[in-house]
Amino acid sequence: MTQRVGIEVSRAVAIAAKLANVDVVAAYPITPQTHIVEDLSEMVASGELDASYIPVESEHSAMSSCLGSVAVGARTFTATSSQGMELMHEVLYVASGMRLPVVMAVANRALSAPISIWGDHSDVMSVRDTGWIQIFVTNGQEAFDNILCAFRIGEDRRALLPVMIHLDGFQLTHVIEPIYLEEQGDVDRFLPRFEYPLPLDPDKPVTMGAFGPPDIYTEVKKAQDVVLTSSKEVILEAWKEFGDIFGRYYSPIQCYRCEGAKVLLMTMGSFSETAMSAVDAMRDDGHAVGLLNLRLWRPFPFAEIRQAVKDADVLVVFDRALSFGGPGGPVCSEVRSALYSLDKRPKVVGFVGGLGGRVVSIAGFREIIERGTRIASEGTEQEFEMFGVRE
Amino acid sequence: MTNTAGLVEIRWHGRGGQGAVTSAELLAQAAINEGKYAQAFPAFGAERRGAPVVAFVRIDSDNPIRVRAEIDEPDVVVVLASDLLRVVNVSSGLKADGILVINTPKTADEIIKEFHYKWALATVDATRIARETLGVPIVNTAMVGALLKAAEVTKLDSLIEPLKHRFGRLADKNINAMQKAYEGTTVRGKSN
Amino acid sequence: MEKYAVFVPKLIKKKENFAPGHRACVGCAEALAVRQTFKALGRDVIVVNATGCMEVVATPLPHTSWCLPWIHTLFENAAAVASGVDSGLKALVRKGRRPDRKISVVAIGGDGATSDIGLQAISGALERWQDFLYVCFDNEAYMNTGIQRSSATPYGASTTTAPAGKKSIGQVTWKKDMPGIAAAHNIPYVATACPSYPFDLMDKVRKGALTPGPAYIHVLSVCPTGWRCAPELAIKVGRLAVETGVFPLYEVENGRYKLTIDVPQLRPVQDYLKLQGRFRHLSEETVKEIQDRVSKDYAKLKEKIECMQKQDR
Amino acid sequence: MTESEGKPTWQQIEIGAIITEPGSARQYQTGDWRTQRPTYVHERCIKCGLCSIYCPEGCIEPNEEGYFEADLFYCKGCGICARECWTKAINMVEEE
Repeated sequence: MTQRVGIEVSRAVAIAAKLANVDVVAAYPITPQTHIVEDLSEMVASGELDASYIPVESEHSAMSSCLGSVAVGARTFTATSSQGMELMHEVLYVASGMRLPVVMAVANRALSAPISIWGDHSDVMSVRDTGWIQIFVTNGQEAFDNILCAFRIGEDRRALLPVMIHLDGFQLTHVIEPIYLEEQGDVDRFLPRFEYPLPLDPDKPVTMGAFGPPDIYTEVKKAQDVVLTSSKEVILEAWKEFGDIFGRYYSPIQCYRCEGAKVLLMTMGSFSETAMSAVDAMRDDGHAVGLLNLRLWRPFPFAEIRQAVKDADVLVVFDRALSFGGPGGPVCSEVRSALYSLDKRPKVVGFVGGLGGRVVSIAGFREIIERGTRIASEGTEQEFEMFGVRE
Repeated sequence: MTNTAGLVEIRWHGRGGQGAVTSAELLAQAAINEGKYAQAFPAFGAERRGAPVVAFVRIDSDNPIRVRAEIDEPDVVVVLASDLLRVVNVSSGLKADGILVINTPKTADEIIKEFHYKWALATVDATRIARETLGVPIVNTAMVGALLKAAEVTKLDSLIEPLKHRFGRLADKNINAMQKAYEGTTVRGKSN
Repeated sequence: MEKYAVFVPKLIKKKENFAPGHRACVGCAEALAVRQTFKALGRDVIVVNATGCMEVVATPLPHTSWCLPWIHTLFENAAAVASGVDSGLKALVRKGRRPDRKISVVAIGGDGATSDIGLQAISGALERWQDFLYVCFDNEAYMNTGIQRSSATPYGASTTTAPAGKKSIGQVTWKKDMPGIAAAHNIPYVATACPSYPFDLMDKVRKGALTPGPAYIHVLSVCPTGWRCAPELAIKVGRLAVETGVFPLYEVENGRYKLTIDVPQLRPVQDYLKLQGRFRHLSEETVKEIQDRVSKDYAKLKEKIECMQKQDR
Repeated sequence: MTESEGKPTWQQIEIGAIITEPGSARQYQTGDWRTQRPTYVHERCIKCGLCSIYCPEGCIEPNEEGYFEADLFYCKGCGICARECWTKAINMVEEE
């Protein structure tokens, strides 16, 4: 029976991986990802989970080992964060380019220097173009659910792509909250066994990861991009079926109180919940504001975003990462460019904040919405504004 | 006693290794098992054993909890080691109708005289109780009992299952410690 | 020289696992070493290749020389990928999803991939006791990118990033003892080999692959292009490396050192150096320096072996 | 003939650009790299096969009579076989 338990989100993530019956876990510890992999190694040690746990010597090797194990057809999970993901950066491209569906939980955290163990989305944005399917989760339940979905999506023959589940470091990973943990039988119904179509097998030798001369590389990349873009169908299908079985439905963008909203705020991850409270308070005061919680980051949900903002006058995008010397927040600049070709589009105002664990309160989000509205009406848009910085 | 309707925010002060985080976790689990919404988390830092640490619990009987920030204005403050009173401003942001729950062999009057607290105060000699029931001065479970005496955010019985799950064969001793502390806690109203 | 009173067809399998049509340089002894290695191992093998010459020459899309399941991902991670292959296979066999049959996981890489950029991943995999064989095909520089020096480049060799000039003899550091580093992990099997001694090489490769747990083999692979020697001399130069004591052939089985090709009377190193353009600039003095070092190292190796034999008795 | 003739379109790329035909490099001719080629003096050949084990291409096999000969489709003419043949049964000659 489904159980509602008070559990740390990291533990729920580990339990999801266990319920997915992973064959291999290869991981290297980094705060705030540690509880996830500690739990998995404990499950392996106790026999609760029949998997090989590879305690690698670096994140580079963690992801590299994952490539090897997926290539022989083993369901493979890892987790990392921040500098760890930076260290595995080049390997991430290989996972997607070679179409090896690793599932990775990313405990989002800021990047050095200065060193910060706390949360923001700098690490996510630095791997934006690695060709992975990337999903942000808002709370522990979404984290648990989407780990299960990640295996289903990534391993689908139409996708065969690696998947990252982004959960905010500490603000999600270290919080104990009520989460519905699902039954093994139901999970098995949702998640078929992994069969890689062309595994490394002496009975049918294949060459994986061959050298791509100029006359073929472009075609390989085109094929990869088409697969990632069209994986949205696989994602929507998986989320639909997940909802049908477990009663919780997900969508690329969650529209919260958007009915008739003239001003929309867009956020991702755990901050979206805080922002929802700000929207509630402003709605109570009679303001027509709503929230767009962006869940699907790659493939980028162009159609859903265009649809969601079609009636709005102002779109305020809140980023937790900074593109130095560039357009400010990566999400804002992508959204802006997605709307550029539309005849009718809202004014887009960007804010960057919540860096390195800095909290943005309910009042803070209210201020962001109000200030964004003012900037839009005054026509004083700049590339972006940093929120909450001391001057 | 603190009002337990709606959202209650509790902040725990201890030293690394004393189990403040465990206390917070157990309490949240008990509330969740009662069907409530709850959230527990440590201060997100790199504290090492021995250093002052903080943990937080939010409990809401009606609504999901969406706030994920640390608690700056708690309803209840629980202090696992009274020596912290001199080191840390444990009452920082404590609401006017809030309560402090302190592990100390001293009486509430003595504490107030020393620190001039203007809040309601619950005191318990949790260290003695822990020594007597557990054989070691680990006060995390005892202080959960003390808290519940001071503010009935969950039923005392609701802690039994989380304690069993957490402590296994040592569960009975911890349940005993919690109950002894519950009984041994003196609550003194707000002073003026 | 090995005893050639033998006939090759009777000794080795006919089947090639590394097919012709590869784009290795004319006279490439590394391609030869790879071919010998996988001829020796047969079919039940999975190959993990680090980036380098062998990866580039053998798999330009849409062609592959490999007749075995083969994977390449990056430069420095072959040992880590092999770890995943090993652990993945073990898990699938345990869970009944793959037949329980011995499949040798063999990671290969050049000297750069092994003793420089990939050293950490190799050390990690050896320490974790992954069940695999790592073979380093050492051609003593980054040949794939154009003969840049590596930590395996020998003292006095001129390379494109450690060129000989008025103020330099070329490489000014001594070759990193990679087999020694592997052996320091106390793994069950470590060996050196050279394709000029094919039967010795193939015996060692088979032994390494069948050893439960990690094994490491370091293969000196003559690169006529980078060493600037005549292509037809590739085998001879390798043989001279052994006969001069520059590259002794030994194995370390469970910590016991043993020379597999004993050279009672070493030839002067000059016999080896003089065939290679990369050493052409060396003064007599430097050659003597190299000779001293080689003699000393060889004596040390023999001493170690004798010492162990004494303990055995 | 266009440059792209015979080369795969993006729709034809295998998953992850995996090559499914083992040893497909056999289709590729390396013999045209050759500037010299081996010739054989069968009277001297003792059919030991040493040349075959030293061939970097792996293109030397016994012919119908058991004499070892290089497949000139692949042979790059490195001359190792001639150099290593201890009965001197192989000679390299310039390609014309």
